Amino acid sequence: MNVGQPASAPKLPWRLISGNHACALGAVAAGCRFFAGYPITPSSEIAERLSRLLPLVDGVFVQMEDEIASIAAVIGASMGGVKALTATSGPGFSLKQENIGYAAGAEIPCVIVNVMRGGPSTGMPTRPAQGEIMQSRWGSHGDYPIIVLAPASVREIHDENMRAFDLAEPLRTPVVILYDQDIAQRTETVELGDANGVARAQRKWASGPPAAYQPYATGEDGIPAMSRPGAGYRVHTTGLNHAENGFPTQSPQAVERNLGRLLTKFERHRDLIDSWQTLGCDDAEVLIVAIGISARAALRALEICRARSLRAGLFRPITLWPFPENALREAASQANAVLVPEMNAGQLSLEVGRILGGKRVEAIHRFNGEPITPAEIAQRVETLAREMNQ
Amino acid sequence: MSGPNPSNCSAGGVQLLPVAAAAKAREPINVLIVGVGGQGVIMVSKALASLAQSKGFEVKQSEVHGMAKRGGTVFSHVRFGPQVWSPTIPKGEADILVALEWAEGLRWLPFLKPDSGIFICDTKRIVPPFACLDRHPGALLRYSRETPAEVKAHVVEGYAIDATRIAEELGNVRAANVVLIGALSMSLDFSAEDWEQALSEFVPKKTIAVNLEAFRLGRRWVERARTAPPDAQPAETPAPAYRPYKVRLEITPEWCKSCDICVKLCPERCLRLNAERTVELTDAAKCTGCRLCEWLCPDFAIRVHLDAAEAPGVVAAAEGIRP
Amino acid sequence: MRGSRLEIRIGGTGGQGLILCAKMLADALCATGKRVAQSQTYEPTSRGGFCNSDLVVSDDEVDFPLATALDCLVLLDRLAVKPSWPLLKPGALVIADTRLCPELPEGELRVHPLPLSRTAIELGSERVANMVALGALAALAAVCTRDAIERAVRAETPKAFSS
Amino acid sequence: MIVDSASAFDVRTYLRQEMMPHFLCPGCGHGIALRALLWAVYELGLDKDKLAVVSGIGCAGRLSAYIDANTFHVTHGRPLAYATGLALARPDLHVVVITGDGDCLAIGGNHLIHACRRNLKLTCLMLNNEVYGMTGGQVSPTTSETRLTTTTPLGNSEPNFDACTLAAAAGASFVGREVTHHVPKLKQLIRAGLEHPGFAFIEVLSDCTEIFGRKNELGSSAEMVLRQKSELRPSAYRDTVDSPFRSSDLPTGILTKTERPEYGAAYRTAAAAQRARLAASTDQNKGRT
Amino acid sequence: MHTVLQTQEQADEQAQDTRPLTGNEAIARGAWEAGVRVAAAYPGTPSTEILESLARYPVEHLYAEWSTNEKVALDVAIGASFAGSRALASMKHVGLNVAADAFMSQAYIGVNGGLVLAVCDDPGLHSSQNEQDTRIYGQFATVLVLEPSDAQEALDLTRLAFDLSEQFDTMVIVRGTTRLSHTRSRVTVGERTEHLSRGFVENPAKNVMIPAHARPRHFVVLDREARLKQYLETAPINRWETGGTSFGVVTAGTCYPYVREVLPNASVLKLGASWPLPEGLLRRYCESVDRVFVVEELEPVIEKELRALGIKAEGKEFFPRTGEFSPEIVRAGFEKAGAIEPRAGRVSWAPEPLARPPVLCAGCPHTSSFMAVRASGARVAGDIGCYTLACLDPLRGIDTMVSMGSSIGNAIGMAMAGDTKPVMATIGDSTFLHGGIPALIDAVYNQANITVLLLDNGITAMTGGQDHPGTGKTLRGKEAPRSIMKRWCAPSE
Repeated sequence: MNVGQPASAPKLPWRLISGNHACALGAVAAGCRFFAGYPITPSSEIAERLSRLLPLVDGVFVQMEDEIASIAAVIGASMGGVKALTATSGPGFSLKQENIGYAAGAEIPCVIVNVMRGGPSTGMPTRPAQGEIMQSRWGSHGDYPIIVLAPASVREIHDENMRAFDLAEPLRTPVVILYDQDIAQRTETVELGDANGVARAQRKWASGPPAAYQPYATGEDGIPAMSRPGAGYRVHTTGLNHAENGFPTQSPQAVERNLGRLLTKFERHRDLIDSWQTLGCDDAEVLIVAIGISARAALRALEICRARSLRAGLFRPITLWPFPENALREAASQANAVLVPEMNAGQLSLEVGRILGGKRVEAIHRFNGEPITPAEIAQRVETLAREMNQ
Repeated sequence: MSGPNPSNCSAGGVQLLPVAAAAKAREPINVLIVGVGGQGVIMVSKALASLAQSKGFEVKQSEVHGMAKRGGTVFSHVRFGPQVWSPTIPKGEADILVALEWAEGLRWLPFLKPDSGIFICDTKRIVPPFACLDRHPGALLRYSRETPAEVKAHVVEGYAIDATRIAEELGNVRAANVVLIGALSMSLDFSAEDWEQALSEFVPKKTIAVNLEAFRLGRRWVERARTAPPDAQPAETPAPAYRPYKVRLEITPEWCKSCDICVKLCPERCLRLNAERTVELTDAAKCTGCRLCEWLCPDFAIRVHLDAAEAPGVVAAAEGIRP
Repeated sequence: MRGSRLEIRIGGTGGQGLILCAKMLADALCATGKRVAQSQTYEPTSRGGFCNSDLVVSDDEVDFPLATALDCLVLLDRLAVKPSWPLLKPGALVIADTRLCPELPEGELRVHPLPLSRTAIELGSERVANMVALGALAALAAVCTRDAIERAVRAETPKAFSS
Repeated sequence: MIVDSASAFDVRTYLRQEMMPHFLCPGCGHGIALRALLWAVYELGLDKDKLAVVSGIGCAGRLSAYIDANTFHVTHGRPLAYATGLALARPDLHVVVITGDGDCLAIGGNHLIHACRRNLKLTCLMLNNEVYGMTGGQVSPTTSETRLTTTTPLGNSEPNFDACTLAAAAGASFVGREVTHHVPKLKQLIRAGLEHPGFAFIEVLSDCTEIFGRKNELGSSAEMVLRQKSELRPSAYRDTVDSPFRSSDLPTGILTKTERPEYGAAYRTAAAAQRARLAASTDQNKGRT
Repeated sequence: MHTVLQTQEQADEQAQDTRPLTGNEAIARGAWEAGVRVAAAYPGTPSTEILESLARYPVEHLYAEWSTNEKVALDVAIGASFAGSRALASMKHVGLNVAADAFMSQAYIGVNGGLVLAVCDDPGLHSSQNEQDTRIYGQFATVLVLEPSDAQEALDLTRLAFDLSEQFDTMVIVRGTTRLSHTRSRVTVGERTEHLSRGFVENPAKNVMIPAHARPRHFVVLDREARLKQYLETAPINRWETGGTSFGVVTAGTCYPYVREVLPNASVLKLGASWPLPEGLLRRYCESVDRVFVVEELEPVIEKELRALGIKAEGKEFFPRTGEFSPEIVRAGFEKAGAIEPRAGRVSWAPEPLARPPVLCAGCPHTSSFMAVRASGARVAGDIGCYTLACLDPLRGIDTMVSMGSSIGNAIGMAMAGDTKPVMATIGDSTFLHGGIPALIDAVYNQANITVLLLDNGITAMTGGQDHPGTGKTLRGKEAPRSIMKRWCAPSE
């Protein structure tokens, strides 16, 4: 399903595992050696799996006193130079927001899994939803960059988790992985690649004489080299706006220079970050844009539409934020209308509407805990096609 | 040390020969034990008295406590023999003087028999607080300045033992008095076994082993001192040299925030805030280098240096003149 | 084309071992080269209440992992009838326990009422009704070889029950 | 020359001197506490490269920036949680947390009690100045009753926490308290905390002279430092404390010291044992095939 | 009686129970053996251990208490005597000053149960504010004073004192000194003889000292003195030890061993009772020798009595009136008197001694208290206790010190007299309870402008840490109400 995955991948023994299980395996394969979390449905299996897996690879699992402590411990571990992960769900994700902002501002790599469930508030803990599309981008206060990945299958959860570390570490950023309850707790047949021996992307470590080291000075790539405690650099890390030397500053010039660099630091690395899937877009009259379980329903809907000779295509962002805007525009170039089925009251459709300004964008909004079905999507495609042709 | 003499008194079948005893058998043996409150003088004298009594001697053991417990001089007279009258030892009549502290040993020297007295003294120095009234670092202490070598020249037989260090190395500094008992035992003809028996009754049960070891080390020390050639004698700790210092304050005025803590808390009242409202030293002679200003400065603006004074200062100290 | 899609539901009530049964079937299918997506009812239904496990089986990767039109339904309790009946494809295979699910609505279906739980009781434990159902399903639906199912059952069964 | 620690220790060699003078108000006790910490670090000969200081938000939280070590100034109330991650991930580092009374007991109270319970090797230095100084002088969980603050204009009517009793009740294996007036004693206490093989909670009674002192007419900085002594009594005379609220006079020194398994070491031991078990069973299987 | 001329050969043959005891322990033992049932004291060096030792005997045998002061202690003992039981009060010499009021009256009353007052003098002021001679109190009140010379005599004479007390209807003083109290020597001990209470004897003319009763009692007392003198003429406690006739020595108590040390073969009249004195015996003895020397520590009590008898006795011109005696002082006196040949000086090397006065213990909170006192700039009336040491360098925190509990009264006087400085009294908890309370009441009553600093460390520390009404424990270790201090010091309504 992943466009980045060669079709001729060697067939390995298949396994039937759940999305959360795959998440844990992906983290360990990516080199994650620290997990801190707090139990919350429907993400707890990730913690349970990692509590068994991490000790086997000399990693650390710790269950903290709350979600705030969990993200804080994860950032703390990452400050120590260790790849670290936390996993949670809606209410816990809200609690983590302040510290996600800290990680973004101080540029501390870490990965946060958010298994989406019904909301707002405690909502429906065991039912799927897709309500954190916007929160995952804008949840913490102030302006900051963040990467959000939205895998749609058990296999993809595994692979995207690995990719999350491969983005977080070299780009020094928190990466959020969003997937819904329906995939988290569903088992699927997957074949997992052997990650052993595959070189993973590494954090950019400081080198050279400590006296000359500026913790937030960067080269062309806009990514500052990080110092590992104990390596002789002895720098200061703060959530306050800081200058290149890492110390707090309120100088407008210094803040503009550094925050400006931070806010645009992904631009040079979009090739690494962006990821999406397209299906049948070349001649699609109606383009479906969806993520997660809704995208899975759309896939099935495409079959149904094809059987009814409706020309429908699918654009599925795998990197949700920063949104692959150009790819969407290209995929939608032939379509007369766009349909966004999503399990919320209207989030992805807002972004799609913004990007495809002027194009007709319809949405199916669902927030009752029942996934949108392929039949419903096919029905709306048919209606839309009919309306467009009239 | 003279050998056993059959004309001397005997008790319980044991030949007793107090080494320092005068020729007349009916004269008691006088052992004066001195030290500072809390050192265990009374324990030493009780052990000796008990041992002598168990051998059938009449014993009188006289001590003074009360105010002496408060760091003052403590002494205990132990007299034993076939007949003992006075509970105290007259001046110049002590056969053995056991001192648990150096200056106390010197104080009681006139009580030692000039022609035969044995001087056994710990080189431990307990300096009374008022001897340090001059609070300047390096100020000369008002403490006895006689060295072990000087003292030995004035006594017939003398042992200056660093018993406290020996006990410290054993792991129980309180056993220093038992090291001295060991040394004392080498000058009295009670058997080592009798001593150990008596000691075991007087020290806390848990410390019997360490005290017996201390006793043996004390004996060994004297044995070596008697037999070893002069250059192989057990080392004596020299009295500490006086080290005069000059105090210098390093002030970083840019860091001072005029909070006034150092000025107000200086015990010598020798700091002030100057016209720029930064701290400065007004009277270098008053400053003792106590560091209170350095420690209490929230802004790290003061650093106290204690510089070594020049060589003349050292000479002056050695001569007893305050630098 | 993804024409090979096959949907199976094992429905009943909590505590009947439905998930285990579905997992064994999924393992067996997996071993014969099929792709499977299996749902886990994740609600406090371990004792009483409707409980089901759906399998979506495909030759290729499963696109939509939820049941849309059941090819096959195993009913171990009457509680599962109402929520499952609308999902049945015309002509779908229905296996129902005669004791616990005696009455079924009308429909153009291949219905097989079987004494699943009674057989299990005769075997010595009502708790193996799920295995009886699995056997019946394997025989009637012919989704995979008997050998593959037996291997999956052996791999998943606790040693104490394997004899 | 004199070679005692007080003479040999030059606090400036442990400071980022380019950052000085620090931003704290004149007479602020936090600077004195910082000296005591650095003195203890010096005495123990800790490698600055291996020293990590995690601090929260507030006046106390700002201290880390002045220490020549690996310093992390994190979010409000969370330094203990950050430090937990750092210390677990990097057992080779010596992790010290500097936090204030509000940071530690109010917003971060949950993290404190669980850090006490968990007993990971961390040294937590809580600088208690009875007030939220950074935000202008609001009431804090340790503000004494009847004191005036910007949010208790009628005098504080809430009882205040006895942080040490709280920590001890939460299971801290090392709890101590000292005032900034007793610098060498404070240094000794911090030193003992740094050496403690587990979680050490140390409350430092500090002074906020410019805001709290002024508002409550507590006198000059010097008077406030001297005033500390009137609130203390030696821990030997401590009555049984059964209230989490602060009494008018406070015991100082090491108040609790117990030996409990250190969390990190216990975790790593269990993990190593599990790895060894698995390796053994793998070998056995190899032998069979 | 115990013979002082004991040898180890005799010791070997002795089957009795012997043990090393200090003089104080021996006095306690003697009292116990005599069947004492009530004992009371206020701690004071060198007498403290008497009661501490008594408190180690079974609680069924005797009641023992730390009293709040010596007068209370003596009154407790007098009360027990009224009730018909044998009783002991012990104190140091200056303590008897506090108890003197009761003491003087009791001399008229006499005893029902035997009553012994053990008083320890401190010649040489090892730990006291003066070196007064208790024998003069005996003379003053006309009561018997026994004076042991070593621990064995301390036991024997204490035992005897109870018998004599009942026999002669008088309180008996057993007078010791620091040297007796703190010298340990071998003592042969005996068993306890129980003396059951005789019961209270109702006799107002003897027990209630109104003038009408007291006037005839004075005659009784004088008659008693005559009977005691008569008894002492032949009593074995006075011992005539023959020797040369060129001179003789009259001595008593701890001076006796010094005399024997210096003059092993001289003629000696060793008095077991130093008051009253047997005229006949003294005259006979003095006639047996050419010169008579009286060797007695402190006051010339015996010497004056001899002179009053017209005997040409020599004493204080050769033996000092101050300080504690020693063999060398006694020898020097006889040498000066020409009684013995001067001995060659035995001078050893004498380095200048280090001054080592007692100091407050390391970490003692009195130090900080007196730093504050000094900083206050007040005129300070001090009192007796460890904190008296604060008068020395470097604290110099005390301006005056008179006697137990004097500080508050002294302060009132200083303030009323208009001292230019603010006036403060510093007093310890034990001293406050001992003698400070009436003065404090006086200060409040008369509105004296003084500050009283009560230094409450919860113990009688100076004498080695005895309990008192503020410590919450009795001498026997029983829990006791400790609210007393709080109640006295609580702010008034």
